[in-house]
Amino acid sequence: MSAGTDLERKTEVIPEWKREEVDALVELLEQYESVGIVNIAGIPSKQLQEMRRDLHGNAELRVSRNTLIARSLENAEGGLDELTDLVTGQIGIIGTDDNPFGLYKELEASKTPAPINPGEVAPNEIVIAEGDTGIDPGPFVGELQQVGANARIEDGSIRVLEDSQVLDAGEEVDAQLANVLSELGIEPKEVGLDLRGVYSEGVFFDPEELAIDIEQYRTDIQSAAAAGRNLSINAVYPTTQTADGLLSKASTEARSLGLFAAIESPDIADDLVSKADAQMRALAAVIDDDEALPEELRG
Amino acid sequence: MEYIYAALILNETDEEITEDNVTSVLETAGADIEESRVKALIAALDDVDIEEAVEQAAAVPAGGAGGAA
Amino acid sequence: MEYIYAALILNETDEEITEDNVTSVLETAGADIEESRVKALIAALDDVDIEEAVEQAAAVPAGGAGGAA
Amino acid sequence: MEYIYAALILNETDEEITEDNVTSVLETAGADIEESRVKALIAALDDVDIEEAVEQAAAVPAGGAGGAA
Amino acid sequence: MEYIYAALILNETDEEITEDNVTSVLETAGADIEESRVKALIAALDDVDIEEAVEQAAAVPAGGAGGAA
Amino acid sequence: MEYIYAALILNETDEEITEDNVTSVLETAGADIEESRVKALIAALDDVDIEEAVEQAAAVPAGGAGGAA
Amino acid sequence: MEYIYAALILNETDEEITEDNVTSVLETAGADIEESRVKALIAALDDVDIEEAVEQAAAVPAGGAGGAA
Repeated sequence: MSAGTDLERKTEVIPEWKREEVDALVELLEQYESVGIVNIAGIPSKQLQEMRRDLHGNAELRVSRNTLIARSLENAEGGLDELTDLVTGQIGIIGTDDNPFGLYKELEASKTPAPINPGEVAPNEIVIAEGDTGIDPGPFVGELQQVGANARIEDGSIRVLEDSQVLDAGEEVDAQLANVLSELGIEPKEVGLDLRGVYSEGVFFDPEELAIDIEQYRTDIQSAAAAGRNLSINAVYPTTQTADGLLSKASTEARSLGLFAAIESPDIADDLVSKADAQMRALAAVIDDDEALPEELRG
Repeated sequence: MEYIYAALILNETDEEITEDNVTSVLETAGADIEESRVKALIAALDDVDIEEAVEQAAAVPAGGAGGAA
Repeated sequence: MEYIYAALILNETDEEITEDNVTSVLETAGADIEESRVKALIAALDDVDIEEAVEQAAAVPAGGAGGAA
Repeated sequence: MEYIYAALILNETDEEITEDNVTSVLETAGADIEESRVKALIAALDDVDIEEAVEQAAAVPAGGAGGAA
Repeated sequence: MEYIYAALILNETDEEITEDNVTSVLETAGADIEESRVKALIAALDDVDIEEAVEQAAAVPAGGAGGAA
Repeated sequence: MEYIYAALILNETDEEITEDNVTSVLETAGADIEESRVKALIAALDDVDIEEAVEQAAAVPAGGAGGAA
Repeated sequence: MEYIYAALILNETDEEITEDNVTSVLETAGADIEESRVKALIAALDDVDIEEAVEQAAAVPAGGAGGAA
């Protein structure tokens, strides 16, 4: 990380390899519909290689010196200034022909859990869940209690009695907690490419606006389909999908009218009988003198 | 049940639901009449709003398709 | 509904549900009788198994207030 | 059911629901017409608010037909 | 709804549900007919099993419990 | 259904639901357009309060899709 | 909801639901288009089975078609 010194040397002669690197980065930036900056801090290089491979075909990830990335952002056409501000720390640039929402979704989906090391900051609150740890009785109970978990020995193994929050988000993990978590196999980190911002066809997208609620879209589609169905039926505009519904509705209306007006029609004669019987029973139900009722109707 | 139907008919025809009327309807229909039951019915219906009671009855499809489930 | 009730009374008393019988019951109850409705009723009930139709209704509790009955 | 549909059509078109009109509609539709059923229909619908009766159909919970579930 | 009722009458009388037949029934009932709506109806009904749709309706309790008559 | 959806889009965008507008939307969406269905749609929606019609759950026994479950 | 309706039209016409197609349909319908909403829609629909969602809607006639989008 010597961005400062690099910038000071800007006016000096730029080595050939740097010029070529910037050209390659510019080409990447201009080639794709969407380009963004991803945070790669904390990702072991082997894992980064795998991620790169997994993205292949959908998106291209490139890691370089920040100074060169910054320079390529300035040089690329289309005004990517807002991305320049995001070029700090360990980052890479990513390009895709997918749209930014799709890119965000893909990156989120590719994140994997990972153990947390001493000295690292908890990305979310860390909770040790209620349940049998499967660990034999021993000093580990004390360690659990020391990090703040409500634990004791039960039925020959160590048990956590309730969900116990052991660290707030943003707090640093100490050696003891890291050890306990690792013993329990808890992986509180989500490791992956973290999108900091994307440009797509001249528009900048913040990651916060890129998180879409798929369920809401599903619900909206259902609502829209229901709206179409309702309109089709209520306005009596039959479509292939609603013609049966309209027929049912019309037939129900006819039956309702028949029952309401007690029309002596063979199609509803059984329903009328049934209705009369139900009425008789309903009346019987409010008669509270058994003497007035035949046996089968006595409450 | 015929006693209650008799009351329902009289209710529909806006005739008074009296012992005599119920008895006549039942006689015409060929029923064996128990006088005490007629009396009990008339007394029991005294406080009952027949329209309201009858409206509580849900119309049930006799068609069978509905069924027990 | 009085036409239906009349038919059901006759069903309960095991009398035949004929135009004459329905008419007599309704007359006794003071109904204004439409001959055509009686005819239509008899025709409509021709294919109906009254016991079965009634059982369907009994299988479903009558509305709210009624409950078990 | 065709008699009732005929009445419903006439109701929609704001034509009077008379014997003649019902008969004409049914004839056009190729129905075998029983005069007494037409008469019974007219009598039954006398004083009935068709809109209201039809709206009761809308009040019925949709779906549900499925039985088993 | 008159277009749908007309289709259902024809279904009951076992006549074919064609543009001509629907139009005739509606004309007799004094309806202002939109030819396009008749066409759309016929097209939409093309793949529909009318009996099945009607049976679905019959399985659901119809309203009308209250009842005038 | 695409005809209905076209009407609903126009309703959302506060454009008039005319034959021309519906046809344009459907054409853009690559639909095979039947003029009579467009006309029928406009006729059916005449006098209809779309907001209301959309919100009012169509009281229909769920066709096909429902069934056994 | 116009974005969703546009997607549903394209689904009915078997056209691909792409940014370009959705945008064209909405433009034709006179909508003010937010490009980012179109993008979000396309990305979201990648994970939604439209046919399935539509069938579910048909099985359970939903009332309020409010919704966000």
